[in-house]
Parts: sequence; structure tokens; C-alpha cells
Amino acid sequence: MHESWQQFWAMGGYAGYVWSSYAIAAVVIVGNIVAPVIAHRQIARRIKNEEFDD
Amino acid sequence: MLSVFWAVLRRDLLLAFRQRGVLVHHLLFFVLVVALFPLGTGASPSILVTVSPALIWMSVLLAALLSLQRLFKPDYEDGTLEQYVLSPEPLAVIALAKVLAYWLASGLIFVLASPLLVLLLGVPVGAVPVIMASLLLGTPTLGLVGAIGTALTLSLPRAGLLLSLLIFPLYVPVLIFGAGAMRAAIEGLPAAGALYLLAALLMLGISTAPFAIAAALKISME
Amino acid sequence: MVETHYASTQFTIYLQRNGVGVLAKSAFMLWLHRFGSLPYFYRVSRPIALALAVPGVLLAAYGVYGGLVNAPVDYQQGDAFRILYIHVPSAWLSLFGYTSMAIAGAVALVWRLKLAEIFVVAAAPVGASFTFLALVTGSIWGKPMWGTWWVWDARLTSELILLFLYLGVIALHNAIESPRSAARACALLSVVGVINVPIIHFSVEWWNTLHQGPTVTRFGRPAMEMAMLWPLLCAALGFTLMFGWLTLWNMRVQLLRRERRSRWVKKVFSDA
Amino acid sequence: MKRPRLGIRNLSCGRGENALFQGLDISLVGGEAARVLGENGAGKTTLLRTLGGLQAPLTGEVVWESARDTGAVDDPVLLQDELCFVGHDNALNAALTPVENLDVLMRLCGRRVAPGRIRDTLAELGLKRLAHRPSGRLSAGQKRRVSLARLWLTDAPLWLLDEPASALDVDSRALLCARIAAHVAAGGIAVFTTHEALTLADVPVRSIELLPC
Repeated sequence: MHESWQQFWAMGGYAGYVWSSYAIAAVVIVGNIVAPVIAHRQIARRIKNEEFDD
Repeated sequence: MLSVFWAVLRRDLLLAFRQRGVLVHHLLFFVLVVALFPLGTGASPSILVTVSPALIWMSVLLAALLSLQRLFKPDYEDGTLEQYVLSPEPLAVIALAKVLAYWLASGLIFVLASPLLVLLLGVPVGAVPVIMASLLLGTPTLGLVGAIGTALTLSLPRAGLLLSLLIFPLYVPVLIFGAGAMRAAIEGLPAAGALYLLAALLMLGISTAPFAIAAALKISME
Repeated sequence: MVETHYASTQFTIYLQRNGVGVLAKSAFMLWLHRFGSLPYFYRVSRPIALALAVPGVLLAAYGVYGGLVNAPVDYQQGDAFRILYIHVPSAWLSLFGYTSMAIAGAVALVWRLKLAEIFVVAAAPVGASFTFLALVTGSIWGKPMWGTWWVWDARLTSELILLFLYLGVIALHNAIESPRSAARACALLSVVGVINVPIIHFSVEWWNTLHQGPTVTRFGRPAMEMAMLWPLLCAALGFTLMFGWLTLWNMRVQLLRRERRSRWVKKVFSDA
Repeated sequence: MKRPRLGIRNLSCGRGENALFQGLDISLVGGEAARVLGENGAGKTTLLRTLGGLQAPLTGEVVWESARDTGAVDDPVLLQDELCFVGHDNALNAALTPVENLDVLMRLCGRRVAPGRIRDTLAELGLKRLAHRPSGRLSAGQKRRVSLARLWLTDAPLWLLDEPASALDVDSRALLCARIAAHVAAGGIAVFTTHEALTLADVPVRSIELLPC
């Protein structure tokens, strides 16, 4: 229950701790989403280009 | 089943005896790590006694890591491992025999050498029996668990660092209870609880690890 | 002694040997077999991933919103407790992920099910990253609460060792060249690891009570208010669904990597 | 007496994911030898390892029907009890003598052989003076002969031999051929790969051709 936006961002003096936690979490989750998508694209391209045909 | 167990045990002990130079190296490694430590911390007796449980157990862990790498490697390289897998007897029995031979040739030596080393570190004589008992109960478990790791990394040419990553987390309970028993003995507290827990871990290891080792060997052979 | 070598490589043999007496079991096997069909899995995994992603993200977002905005300030911890809305779900996922890997690993070893092997390999990096997240957020939360970034508290130490177990699986997979052996080795390692997880936790707790004088947490655990608890549960459920989504995508990549030379993969990509 | 049979049905094998050969169908009965043909890398060793049960096939099955077993015919169970497998590697530890090595190898197959008999067999193969020397000091051909001595000590009906004649001189090769022929003539089965010419007198030798897929 925050009275104002300013208060919300201040997190009762714990802003650094709270927001850095959430930032790291966002980075980890986005990384987990992006990595397989990139890897999938890469391997799909290599299969289409027939790079694995001996 | 028993006859294969004895045959493999006898073979590996014979090999250990023929290559006894290697055993001396393991022992020297153990002694050197312990002997060099005071040079790093300073020779204050109180510090040495306090850290001695960690020191002894960490050097046992490192020595086990180094020696375990060769547990199945020669057999893998010369084709004997194929014959183990093809034996009509269960592979787990053969694996247990190999770990027992390994322990008799290396772990037992650490147990026998430990009194000398802990006395060097200034540990009271009264604590020595408990320390030996903890090593006696703990080192076979290290061999059993480590054998799973070394069997999994068998096909890799250089597995040393990977092996440490695989097995050190699994060694945590032995390290805790082993060093715990030792510390309790040094402080004059009852150490029976920790020793019982070490014995329980050993029983669990003997009854389950051979099957895991056998499965790991088969995976590495494919 | 007789050893069965090719136990259950073929479903038909399984049926022949066991007859109709185990029909229920067989029905389960049939389902496994159908779902184990790789092209089928590749096709359906995409909509399934989407079906997990949408409610997962919504639930997690709702949980985090509830935790950050709606939940009242904790009278002891102030606003710092809002870190727990990612810490607790991450910590839950770290355990859930490893356990699911071990179950899949056991299935892979017993039935030689390729998808189960792939699951182990695919879940490891996701689980490891959430374990990492749990550790980092735990220590960030700990700084204002305990006055230090790290304490050798039983739960934190166990979590750290769990991270090492995850890293072991990932490293083993990277080290072994043959994808099949690598996946099977990881399956076995995760089974061995999961047996050890409770033992490790117990031993660390035992060690902790022995050496930690005063208790590390300054606060008791009063019953949580519903307004605080409810978002936490939503976040945990949302994270779990997201874990399934992310792991499915990893599985698709691993599957293509392993099957890249097979006819069905080529067909999928030549049609597209 | 019933004859043993080795059935191979729709077998495809490979290293890792890639099939080396597929759709292999053949049935061998006691009294038959089979030579595995194929180029380098066609999967000859892989086939022998699969037959022995060292690795699982990608598809298909291997059926072993024992002469003493009256049980189910189609069970894909291979009795390792009845197998003698001489692999690519000699399975000799360098620090053990030929006698010690052979003693352990025979015990692993569940057969205990008197040391005297091992010594006699080694003498037969011209290795009498080397019987108690560390195996590591033997030449490649001598090591191969020690490893092959198992064929004189075993009573297993199924032999799987991977390049048994590699590094052997002419005389030893003749001895080996005679031994395999005698085993097959007595109702056994031998499956082997070879680059050298191995002529087995008076027994049928079938060909297993591995075609790359």
C-alpha cells in the first residue's frame, strides 16, 4: 500500500535492494526466453541450408 | 558371483602391489598438503588444532579425487572393461570389488597415516581413535560416490576438473560428518552421533552405489 | 545368469512378454509411446509451450504486482520483504526443476525414452538459472536483514550446493561428445544427485546447528496475511508454468540438434 | 542335440544418432561361421559389439537360442554365459603376466581354468617362455596371441571375433584358422571381421555384408 508513486519507487528505503533483485530476475528470465529462440533459429537455418548432409 | 568378486579383488590388489610406487605418491600427496598448511597459516598451535578437521578431510578429498581418475581408466583403455560388461555376472558386483580394492590400497593407507599427521598438528592423543574411526567409515563412501563420477567421465581424455565438479557436491555430507566427528573429539564432546551418521552413509553407499556405477560404466561403453 | 540386454527397446516385445494382464500399465506405455514419437512432439510442443506461457506470465505478473503494490508493508522487514516474491518462487523452482529432471532421468534410464533424456538436458540450464536467481535475491534480501551479503545458513548453503549439482549436469553434457551418451550420463547423474539432495540438506542443517551460535534470522515466522500470501502463491505457480514453457523450447532445440540428420526433420523444414 | 541359433532381425546400428547400416537380417545356426564384410567405417565393430550386448541397437533385435535352453524362442535375450568375445583391444593389463591375465578373463566368463592348462595352451601357441613376463613387454603379435588363447580355453558356443588375425604371423594365423574351423565343426558359431585372408577348411562360411545407408 503505497501512498504515492514516489513512495512506491523508494520502497521504504530499500529501493536499491528491491529493484536490483527485480532487475536481475528480469535479465535471467529474458535470457531464458531469448536463448532457445535464437538457438532454434540458428539450427533451423543450418538444417535448411543442408549443412548436415554429409 | 562371489568367485568373480574375489577374482577381481585379487587382481586389483595384485596390480596395486605391483605398482606400489603410485600408492606412495598418494600418501606423499596427503602428507605434503598437511605439512605445507602450517607454512601458510603460521604455526600457532591453537589455529592448527582448530583447522585440523577441515585440513585433514580436504586433503583426503583431494587425494581421493586424484587417485579415482585412474580407477577404471586402464581397464577402459586396454579393453578389459568390455569383458567386465560382457561377464554373465552382474557388473555391480565387479564394480564393488574394484572399489573395495581401490579403498584397501589407498583409503586404508590414509587411515593408517592419519594419527601421525594429526599429532603433528597438535591434536590431543585422546582424539586419535575417533579420528581414525571417522576416516575408516568415511573414505569408503568417498570411493563409492567418486566411482560413479569417474565412470561417467570415462570416455573423456581429461576429466579431472569436471570430475571435481561432479563429485565434490556429493561429498558434502561425508565432509560435514567426518570433520564434525573429528572436531567433537578434539573438543572432548561425544562424537558417536556423527560416526553413526557416517556409518549410515556408508551402508547407503554400499547398497546403492554399485548399481549406479554399473549403469554409468554401461553408458560410457556405448 | 541371464541378462536382458535390449529390455524394452521395443514396445511390442514389452507387450508380448507381459501379456494383457498389465493392460493399465500398457495403456500408459502406449500413451508414452505415442507422445514419445519425436515428430509428433515437435509439432505439438509449440502450442503446448504457448498454452503454458500465457497463463504463466499472467500469473507471475499478477503475483509480482500483488507483492510489489498491493501487499501491506511487513512490520518487521519493511518493504524489503517484497524481494521474496521472486526469491521464494525461484527457490521453489530450483527444487522442483531438479526433482523433475531426476524423475525424467529415471524414466530415460529404464525405458530408454529419448524425450525424457532430452528433458533432463533441456531443464538443467533453466533450473540452474533459477537457482542462481534464488541465491542472488536471497543474498540481496539478506544484506538489509542480516547486515551481510552471505551467511552460511543451512538453506542458503544447500541452495549453493544445489547450484553446483546443476552445473555438474550442464558441464557433463557439454563435455561428452556423443549426444546420446551425454544425455544418458546426465540422466544418471541427476538421479544420483536427487538421492543426495535431502542428505545434503540434512547434513548442512546438522552442521549449522552445531556451529552457528545465535539463530541467523532475527525474525520469527508469524502467519502471513492473506494479502501477502496470495500473490506469492500466484507467482510460484506462474513461475512453474514458465519453467515448463522455457524447458519445452529448450527441448525443441535439443531435439533438432540430435535429430538434424533424420528424415522427419528435413521434411519439416523443406515443407516450411 | 539341439543346435544353437543366432537370429538377427531388422537390425540397424550406429554410433550416436547416426545409423551406420540398417535392415540387417540373418540367422546363423551351430556349425556355421560368418564373416562380416564392409568398408572401413561400415560398422563392423559396431555390429559385433551390438551382438555381444555392449551397445543397444537403434532398431531391431538380436535373438539367441541356446542349445541347452528350451525356453521362449523369440526372447531377445543373449546368454552372455555362452559368449566368448575377443574385441579390438586385447583386454590384457600391462602389469600382469599372460597367465594372470587369462586366469582373470576366464573367471569373468564364469569359467575357472587350471593354471597348468593355461600354461599348456600358451606353449601350444609358442608363448611358453613369455608366460610369466609382464604383458606390457610383449610385442603386438604376442599380445594378440595371448588374447586369442581364450579360444582354446573356452567352451562357449558363440564366438565374436573383431579382427582376430591382426598383427599375427603366418603360422599363428594358420593355428587360429584351424581353431575356428574346429569350433564350428563341433557345432559352434563364429562371427568375425578380418582384413587378412582367413581360410576355414571344411566349414560353411557365410557373408554378412554391411551396406552403408
